[in-house]
Amino acid sequence: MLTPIVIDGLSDAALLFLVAVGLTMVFGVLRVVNIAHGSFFALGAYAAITLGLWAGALGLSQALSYGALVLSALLVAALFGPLTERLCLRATYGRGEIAQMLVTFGIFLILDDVQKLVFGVQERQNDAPLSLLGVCNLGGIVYPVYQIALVGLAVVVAFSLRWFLRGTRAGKLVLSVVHDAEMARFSGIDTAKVSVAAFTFGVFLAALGGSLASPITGAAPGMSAEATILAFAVAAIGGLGRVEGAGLAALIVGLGRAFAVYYAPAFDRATPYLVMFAVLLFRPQGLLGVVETRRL
Amino acid sequence: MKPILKAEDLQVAFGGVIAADRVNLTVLADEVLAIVGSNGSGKTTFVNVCTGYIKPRRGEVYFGNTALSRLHPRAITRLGIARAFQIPQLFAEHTVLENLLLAAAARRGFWRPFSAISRPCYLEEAREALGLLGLEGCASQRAAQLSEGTRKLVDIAMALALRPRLLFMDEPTSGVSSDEAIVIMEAVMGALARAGITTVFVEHDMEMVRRYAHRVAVWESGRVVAQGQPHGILHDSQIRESIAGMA
Amino acid sequence: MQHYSRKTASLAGVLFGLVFGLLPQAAWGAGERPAQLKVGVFTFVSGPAASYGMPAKNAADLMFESLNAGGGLAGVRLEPVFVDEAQGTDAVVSEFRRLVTSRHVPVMIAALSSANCLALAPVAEQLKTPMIAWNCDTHHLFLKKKYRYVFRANTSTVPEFVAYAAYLLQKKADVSRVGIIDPDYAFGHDAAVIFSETLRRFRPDSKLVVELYPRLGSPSYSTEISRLLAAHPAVIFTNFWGADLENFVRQALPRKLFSQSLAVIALGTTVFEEFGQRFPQGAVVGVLGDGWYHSPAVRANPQAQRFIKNYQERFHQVPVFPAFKMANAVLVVEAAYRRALRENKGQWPDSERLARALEGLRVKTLTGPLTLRADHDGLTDQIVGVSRNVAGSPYPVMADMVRYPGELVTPPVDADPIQWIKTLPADYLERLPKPGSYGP
Amino acid sequence: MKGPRALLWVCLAAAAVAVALASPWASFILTVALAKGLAALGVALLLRAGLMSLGHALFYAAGGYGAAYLARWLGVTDLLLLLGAGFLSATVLGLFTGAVLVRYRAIFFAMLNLAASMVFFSLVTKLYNLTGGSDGMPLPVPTMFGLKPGQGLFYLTLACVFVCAGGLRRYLDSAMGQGLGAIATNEIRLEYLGISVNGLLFVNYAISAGLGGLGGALAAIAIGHVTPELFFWTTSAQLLLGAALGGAGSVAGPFAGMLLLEGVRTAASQYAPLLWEMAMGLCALAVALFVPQGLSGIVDLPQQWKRAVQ
Repeated sequence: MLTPIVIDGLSDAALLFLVAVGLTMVFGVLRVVNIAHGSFFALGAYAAITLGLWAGALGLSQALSYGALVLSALLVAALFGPLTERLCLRATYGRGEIAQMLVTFGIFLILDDVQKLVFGVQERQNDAPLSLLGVCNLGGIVYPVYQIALVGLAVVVAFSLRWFLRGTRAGKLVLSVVHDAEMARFSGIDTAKVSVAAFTFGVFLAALGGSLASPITGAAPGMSAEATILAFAVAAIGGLGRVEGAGLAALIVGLGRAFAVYYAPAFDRATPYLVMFAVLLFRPQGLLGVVETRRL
Repeated sequence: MKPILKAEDLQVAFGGVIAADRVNLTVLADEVLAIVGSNGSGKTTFVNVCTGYIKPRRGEVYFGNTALSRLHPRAITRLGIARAFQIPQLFAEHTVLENLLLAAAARRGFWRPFSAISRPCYLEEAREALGLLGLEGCASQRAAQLSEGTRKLVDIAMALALRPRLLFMDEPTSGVSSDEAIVIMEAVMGALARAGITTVFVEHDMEMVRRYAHRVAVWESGRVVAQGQPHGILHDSQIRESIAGMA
Repeated sequence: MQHYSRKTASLAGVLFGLVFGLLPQAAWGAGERPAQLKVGVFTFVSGPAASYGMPAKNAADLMFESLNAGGGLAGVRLEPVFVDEAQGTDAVVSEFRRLVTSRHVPVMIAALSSANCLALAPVAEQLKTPMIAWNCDTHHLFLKKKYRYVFRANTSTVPEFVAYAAYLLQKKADVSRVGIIDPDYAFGHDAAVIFSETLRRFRPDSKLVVELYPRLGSPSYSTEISRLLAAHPAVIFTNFWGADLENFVRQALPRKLFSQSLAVIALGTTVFEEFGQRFPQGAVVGVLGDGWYHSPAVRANPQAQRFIKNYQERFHQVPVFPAFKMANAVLVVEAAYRRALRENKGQWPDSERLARALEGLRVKTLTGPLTLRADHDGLTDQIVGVSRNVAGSPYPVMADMVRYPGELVTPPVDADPIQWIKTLPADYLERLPKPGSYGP
Repeated sequence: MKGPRALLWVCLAAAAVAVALASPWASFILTVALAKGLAALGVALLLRAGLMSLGHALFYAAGGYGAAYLARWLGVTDLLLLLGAGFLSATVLGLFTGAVLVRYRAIFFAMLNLAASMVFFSLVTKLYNLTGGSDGMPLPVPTMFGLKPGQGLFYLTLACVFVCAGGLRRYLDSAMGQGLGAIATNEIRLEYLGISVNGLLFVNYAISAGLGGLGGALAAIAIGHVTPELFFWTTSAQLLLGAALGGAGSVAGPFAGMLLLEGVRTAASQYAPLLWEMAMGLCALAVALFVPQGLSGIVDLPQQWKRAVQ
């Protein structure tokens, strides 16, 4: 019984991580609490499905639908990232969380209707990526290979993000802005450019999460609200702004939910929030968050 | 003179850094004690421990017979110990008068949901505290708009409005031009003397120490290495050397 | 303090503006024949439930157009006024009130969600405005409360899910080990009780080995599917719908869940088109009523055929059963007006007369007969069958169909439904028509 | 300056009454909007202290459910008793959650409130037999001393608004009220004035929970039905939006904000029924970007523009 629980927990964790990682990155870099995060997640899913279906309709190789997953995330990021940051978010910097929440909530509401107008209200799906890889048998239970591969993909995303932030010049630039925007400005870094780039990258991560999840989850109205709230829970548990934290939190929530489904189904739904409540009570900064103390 | 505050065997460490190492120090009633020492020697830490911002690892601070180390800053404040800060801590969006009104209300009965803060008795006290430091002119200015020197004065005025028995001031003149510093200190020390408030102040400027302190305690690496009259202490060459790096 | 009063003044301006902007725009001349008949139509056009609400909205558009093309109601044009149920219960109630009092809408087709039906029914009663529930099927609606103005143009959860259980029992399927996975709300919980109680009435050995209620709108059912696979039930019952159903089926298909167990996918017909021939074969499916677009009754009905043709042409989809439920509800409104006009010698009915005309109304709908019973609940037949791919069709059809007459699967007026199930006569199953007896 | 302000409030009340008399639906929507305004006023109270609650739907919903349970268990239909039940259940809940949550600040406060409300949302949806699940629970048509009040609910709501707004106005002028703003700018100084910041927040949290409960109960009685949706985070976001739209600067702000929101939603569902979300979103964006102080900041705009031109 333990094997399927762990496997299900891991694959759930992979999805949760992909939902949350963009949110936590954007908060870490821009200190922006992005309620519209779920909208970008959903747009990524819609775009991936639409592109995949087009590829299918054009008679292109089905394997191309894997490429469509990444391409669609790039498209969504290129289309919405700079636009949102320049037009809406920039005006809120330094005006506190309340203005940010208002702006991002506004964007969330608008994008919800945009989605409806563009993609309609019927669920959309393209499970070519899911079925192409076939299935495997683990511990007597059949799983789609894609679902297992997603765990690997999540790990890859986590480590490439870590490598990007710590190992590349661009990443270090971003981190220096996180660390001390004032200082960065003095040392000649164009923080405005970094902000656009970082937010666009965050949108890319959100959309990538949606597109990678889409073969399993499909895309349907209501998806953005769900994604936003889960992303918040996972990011808060791990420590807002901490990529590794999001990974750890996704693992805990994913495994917790899997165990709940087996042993306490009444609580599976409340699991992320109960974990969040419990963690924040004892570590308000989240599992891997850092406390900022004030000097007198 | 009677002791009013007594620190016994205080020990504070942040990670591996010792910020207070077996500190024993007594503050006497009605005196003005200056704390001097180089940067990082533990002066502010001492103030922080005495006012409850930091809990000591070992040792105790007594205010009269009350042990302070387990108390919150607010409880210590209510015992009659007030504090002014190195970086002025004001309510930036309130006017100067409103800042002082809050201090006056805090002393006289804060928890009255339906009695206006601008009651005459609070107003009178707030104005009085402003008057002590010559701040009447900026009463209706927002705290955020004040110059650094005035902010320092308002910060001290708020501490004064609490009518404490003991006042800690952490570098009252840092960040202020030396001309301004003299004016500030003259006003503050005069007011304190008139009100009869025991004062402990952390100071870098030896001139200020020489002028206003009754007694000096010299800090080095978390220890009190010397204490006594300003004249004797400030002329000791060894001590001058040890605090030379600070000014 | 000066600025406070200036602020208050400006706020007062805003308030005044808002308040007068919201004032009713026209006076109401009651009694005489109106220039047009407005009909409030409550459905989901956004949010997750829109996948059901939108086909219904489309259907309503078509039905009103065709009614108007045929001269309207005794020369009066009909005009639908749509309300999005996704705005939340308070807004839905508010819109209902606004439509009645400010826009003089005399009759409502409301609502899709059970929560909204339950919330709107007392409002309809208070405003004395006839309300025709078109999709909500909670059997609690008429269980304890008696309404004068509230009617339901479709059936409740009880006949709907008794039918699936009866179908399994008649087919002598192995129901010893049953697994249930339903959405986590009243519809799912009620269906689970009704389905399993009916099985147990005739097969006391039938055991529930796993019972799962994942939250509405779950993106992934992986863990639940693993649990179902591990529990090896002989029958898996689900009344998922919309995106949840698509997700569940898509995620369960490659994992062979439906080849391991016999699946009862109650609302499966709604996703036939999405899945095409990949839809699990031999799964028990149905339409929660008789709204199957390919049933013999529908094929024999030229009006229904026109409706389907128009629907497919305009929306490039087949009309799933929520579309039929809405279309039939529009027909109920039409029939009620015609009856009221007839019984009042052509005088335009007020809401009271309209409500009386709805009492005991019998309507020949697009999909079969519908009766509004004494408790105002709708009585229609239940069509159940199994999914089967046939040559020449891109998606499965319902095979082995049965059409259970409404009065056989519906508890009598005022009966406690669970008690009624528990005391069904021993020969009940024999009295029902047999699977495969309906249609080709 | 007391005179003109009081006069304005009286005018407002007169306008509201006139509208309610003109159209029964207007009295309904005004009732709901003002009830939500009460809850938004609670949210705005915490906004003053710089705290943003993303979970105040918890108390709004608790007020509604409290009233619904009183009706369901004891068959009570009296309006004042139902209101009392809603107010009390939310306040008690506020005392418990507040005791824990006032230790947190900034985004953590927002998140924990969110978590608390979402736990309740999950449980209320899940415990079908106890709560009616997602179908919710009905509330009876209320009576007042045995009589059917009809429009009475609207007047009662209006009375609640005036009592609460007036009380809060006075409260905000007190040391405790001024202390709220002080929390936003400098907690440490407040502690060094001998004031327990968490104690002060706790009191305000309880007040804001009570206001939420009162608003929730009034709205629930007007609507006649409660559903778990009330607990969902989008309800919280709406209350927050209303408070921020109105601006936390004056007690009338949240009411104006909520009226505006309801107005926009109503207008949108009349003229563009498929795009009401977008209308509300644009509204939020416009206010956040162009009127940072909310509606109560509109009066300052011409001055700001003048300054900008110069």
